[in-house]
Parts: sequence; C-alpha cells; structure tokens
Amino acid sequence: MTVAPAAPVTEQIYGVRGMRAPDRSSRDEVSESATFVVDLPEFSGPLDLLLSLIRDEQVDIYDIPIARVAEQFLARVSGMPIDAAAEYLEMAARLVRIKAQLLLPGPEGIEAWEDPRAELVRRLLEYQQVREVVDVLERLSDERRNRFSRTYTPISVQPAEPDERPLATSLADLFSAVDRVLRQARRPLVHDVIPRALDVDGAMTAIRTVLTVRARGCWSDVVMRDAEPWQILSVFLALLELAKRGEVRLAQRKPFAAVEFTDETISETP
Amino acid sequence: MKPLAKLLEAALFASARPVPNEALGQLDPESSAAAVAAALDEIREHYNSDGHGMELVTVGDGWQILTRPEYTEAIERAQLAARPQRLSAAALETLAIIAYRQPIGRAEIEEIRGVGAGAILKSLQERGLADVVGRGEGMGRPLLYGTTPVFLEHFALRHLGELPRADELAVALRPAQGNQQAAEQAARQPPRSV
Amino acid sequence: MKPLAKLLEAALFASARPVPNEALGQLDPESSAAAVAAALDEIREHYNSDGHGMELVTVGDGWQILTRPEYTEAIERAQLAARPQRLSAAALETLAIIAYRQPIGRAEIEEIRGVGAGAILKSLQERGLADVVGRGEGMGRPLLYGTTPVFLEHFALRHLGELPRADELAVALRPAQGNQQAAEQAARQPPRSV
Repeated sequence: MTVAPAAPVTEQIYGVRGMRAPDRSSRDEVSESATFVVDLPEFSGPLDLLLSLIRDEQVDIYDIPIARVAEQFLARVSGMPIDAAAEYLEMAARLVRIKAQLLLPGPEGIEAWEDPRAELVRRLLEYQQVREVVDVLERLSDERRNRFSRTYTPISVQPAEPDERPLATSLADLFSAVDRVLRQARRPLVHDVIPRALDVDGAMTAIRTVLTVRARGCWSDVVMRDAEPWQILSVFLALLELAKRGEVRLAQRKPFAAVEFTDETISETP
Repeated sequence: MKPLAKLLEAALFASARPVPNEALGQLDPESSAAAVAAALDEIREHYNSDGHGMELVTVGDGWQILTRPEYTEAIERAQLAARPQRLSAAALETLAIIAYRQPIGRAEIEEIRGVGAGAILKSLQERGLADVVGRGEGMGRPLLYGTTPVFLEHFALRHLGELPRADELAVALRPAQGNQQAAEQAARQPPRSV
Repeated sequence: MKPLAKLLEAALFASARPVPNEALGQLDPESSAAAVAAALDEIREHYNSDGHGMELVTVGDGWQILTRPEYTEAIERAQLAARPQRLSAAALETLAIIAYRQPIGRAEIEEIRGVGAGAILKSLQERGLADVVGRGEGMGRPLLYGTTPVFLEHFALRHLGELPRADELAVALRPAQGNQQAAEQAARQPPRSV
C-alpha cells in the first residue's frame, strides 16, 4: 500500500495509474489507521470515490442505497487530512441531504415525486463516461510512450537556429493575455493595516501629570508593563518632545538604565 | 529509395516533432502532392519490409519516424532514452472532458469532475496539451479551452475523430441530451432502498 | 537488416547523444563486441547502398545517425516557408508579464501564473521574443528576463512605452505576495526601451 503525502491533488499532472486496481482492494485494511496517511492520489475526486464505492457494493446506479453509501463516503473522507478532504466535503454534504430528503414523507401526489438522487445519478453517469475515455487515452498514451522519436539535436548548430517560422500573434492577443493573467492571478494578499496614530499628546499629558505630583519621574511611571508598541513609542516621542521644548530634563544613570525625567521648569525657576 | 523519398526521409529524420504535410510538400517545390504521398508510401513500405528499427507513422496532420515498440525496453535499460512520465488521472480526466466538449469553460469541467480545475488547466497549458481557444458568452466571458496539436501527438492520434464516438461510450457523453432520459427515468421511480 | 542491427538502429535513433560502443554493447547482453561491430557495418552499408536520407557516422568514441548534408538546405528552407505559428496562450501570458514587468525573474513569473515557466521561457528565448537582460540582487542572483527588439518589431511598437496602459498594468501584474517592494520599485521605473 503506497502512502502519499498530502500533496494537493489538483496540482498533480503526472501520476501512476497502473497501480490503481490492486490498491483499491487493499485499502479497507488500512482505512482505520489512515487518519494521517492518505492514499488520495488514488481517487481523482469525490465522484471517483463515489463511483468506486458503488462498484464495490455492486449496487444499481439508478437505485443507490444512499444511507449506506453516504456512511462509507463519510468514513473515507474522515480519514483524509483536512486540506485533501476539502474537495470531498461538498459531496458528503450532498449525500447527507439526499438521505434526509428520502426519509421525509413525500408529497401527496406520487406523480410529482422527483427522486432527490436523480441529479447525482446524472453526474455519476457523466463521470463514468469520462473514465471510459480516460481508459482509451491511457492505452493510446502507453502505446505512444513505447516509441521514441528522435531527440538528437546537433549542439553546434542549435542555438542560432530556433523555430524560424513566422509568428502570427497580434498586439490584441498579447493584451488579452494580460487580461487573462489578471483574471487568473491569485488574489493579492491584502493586509488591512489599521491606522493607529501614536498618541504623543496623551503621553505628554501623562508625563506632565506625574511631574505635577513629583519632581522626578521614571520610565515605568508612564509606561505600563503591558504597554503596546504604539504606547511605548508615544511616550518615547513625548519625552523627546518635552525635552526639546525645555519642559523636562532626561537622564540615565548608566547605559540601559531606566530613563528618568525631572521637571525642568521647576528647577529653572526656583 | 528514390531521390524525393530520400529527401523526405532526411527531413522527417531531422525533426523531433511530426512534420506537417504542408512542410513536406515544400521540401521540393517541383514535386506534386501526389508524388509526396507516393514517396511517403515508399518510405513506409521500405521500413516495414526491409527490417528497420523504426517505422513511419502519421500523427495529427503530419508524419513522424518513431522507433518500434519492441526495442523500447532495451533502449531504456541501456539508458539511451527514457519514456516520458505518465499523465495523472486528474490530468487525463480533464483532457478527456476537453477533448469531447471543446470549447469548454473551467466551470463546466469542474462541474463534471467535482473538483477544482485551475491548477490542472494551467499545467496542461504549460505542457501544451490544452490551450485557451476563445471566450464564452455570459458572465465574465469565461475562457474556453480546447485541445492542441501536441495533444494529438501525445496520444498518436491523427485527429479527434479517432477517439471513440460519444455514442459508442456506455452512455452518450453530451449529457444535456443523452443522459436526460435515463436520469428522468430514474427520477420517476420511487426508491427501492434508502 | 538483422535483428541486432535493427535494435542498434532504433537505439541510435532514440538517443539524444552519440552512443559509445560500450552502451551499444549493453543493448543486447548476449551479443559480442564483434557482433555489434558487424551490425554497425550492416547499418552503414545499408544506408549507403540502398539510398537513404541519413548516414551512420562515428563521432569521438560514439556513433550517431545524421541526415546527409546535401539535404540540410532544403530542410531549412521548408521550415522557413511553413505557415505562421501562433504562440500558445501560456506563452503569450508569460510574454505579457515580461513585457510589463521587466526586468523580471523566473520565480516572480511563476508566482504570478502559478505554474512553472522554464520551458516557456526557453521557447520565448529561442524565438527571440524575450531574453536574459541581467541578474537580480539577492539569493542566487536570479536571471532577469526582458523583451527584445524582435518583440517590439513583432508587435510594431517603437518602444515599450507604447504598450497600452503600461503604468497601470505594471502595478496590477504583481505577484500575490512577496516581492512587493521589488515590484513597486519596478513599477516606478519608466519602461526601458530595448
């Protein structure tokens, strides 16, 4: 039983399909312990999984025992890692909904009754055809892979000799390509920056308040222990501003010691 | 072989890709299309009857010389050439849908496969197997995808008509008409089991 | 030709490089060196006497099949005359990104399109539409790509400033995340004419 890392299935363009059938039969043995190991590449999507369950159960596709199939589908999906299971969840929800609809008593007129499974059956049949075509393509591709074309390219001549055929591409083509890139490009990650202006004025008021009570204050008097960066910056700028205006004197006893401030206005006017 | 056959052989031999009929016709401006066709027959005959390691096959609207499959294993063992990787099931399914329903939009492909198709479509485009062929009507004018000459090459097809016809498949692939009846029939029957 | 000669022919045809005697010997472990030498003689004889478009030549320690030189000119002429080629949608998208964002590294192009760009960049280079124009700062000093005079000529532009909505799109075509700064910087520079 091969176990693949949870690579996003949709991005895999290459794969090994020959292993498919034997893998299916052995999957049940590991499904219980498969919580973090996934055999996902085996299934190319929810319809593939559903079709395989129906085939395993050997039930009539026009009369799917939804309760049983939904239960098994959910069991398989719950064994998948979250990012891999995402693509299967919508189908899981759909199955549960159909199951509920079937349990509800139908309306009076049986003529008007529509099987809630009809749409699912249509999609499964459609998907089944895709699988048939895939079988044909797979056979053709294997036949072609078994033949080599000539790959030799004379090194000395090659570089200056690219495809010299004239190009038929217009500016309009180029521009619609720009358009496509813009439409298909992943949405840019936009960070909402909440503007939180520094409250320098508020910090200045706080410092002045401390100095009306005491002649000397220190950093911890005006900066709370759990202060946010903007608050710290505000106090810092406020101190510089007050020093510039000559209202306070800043001092540090030694490098990295707490900043102390004294009321310059008082000391100047004794 | 005759001079024209030798010239065509040299041109086919020199190319890693199939050479379109048109380009073959331009090799010797004095030769008619019938003469070119006859020379191609001569090469093919010669390869087959005289015992060569290669054969001449027709792919898309052109011709290509390929090795015979019986030598592949030995060549790969000697590490002189490697077979290309297989396409994944997801890629093949997407290609199958595109091949039969082109031009087709991404939303429709996703609807049929039940999973997102964005990354796969990009990879197929990158590999040259499918490409944007136009824009649909309706909201946002969705991009429509189709198969390319490389697709034919990859599966050694002359044209899409060589794929099984839709009505040869178990159920017709164009669901809008074909499957409707079956689905309606199913819809009218009350469930036998829940 | 005999079976061993056919096998050697197929291997020589499929190999991307001249094949050394040693590798030829590994193709069929049961054949002696003398048998291999005889088979090579058989192929060469056959090509020469029977009139083929290619010949078997020995290069250094190895062997390869090459087209006969007298056909080279006709093949090149036919290639030129072949009908115009359309760029694939993927190639156009890559070219568009380069045109509006140059100089731009491969990683950034891949980030914008979400798929590998190696093969496409190579073919755009081969076509002469884009080329390496420098190296970026930062890890590994990545190659930076830009458009070429052939690009301008092809789209009948005098300079890149004539691209529609140049300023606006240079900003819009930024990758989803990262490189924001570099992109902004690039957007602020007027498009270089090449």
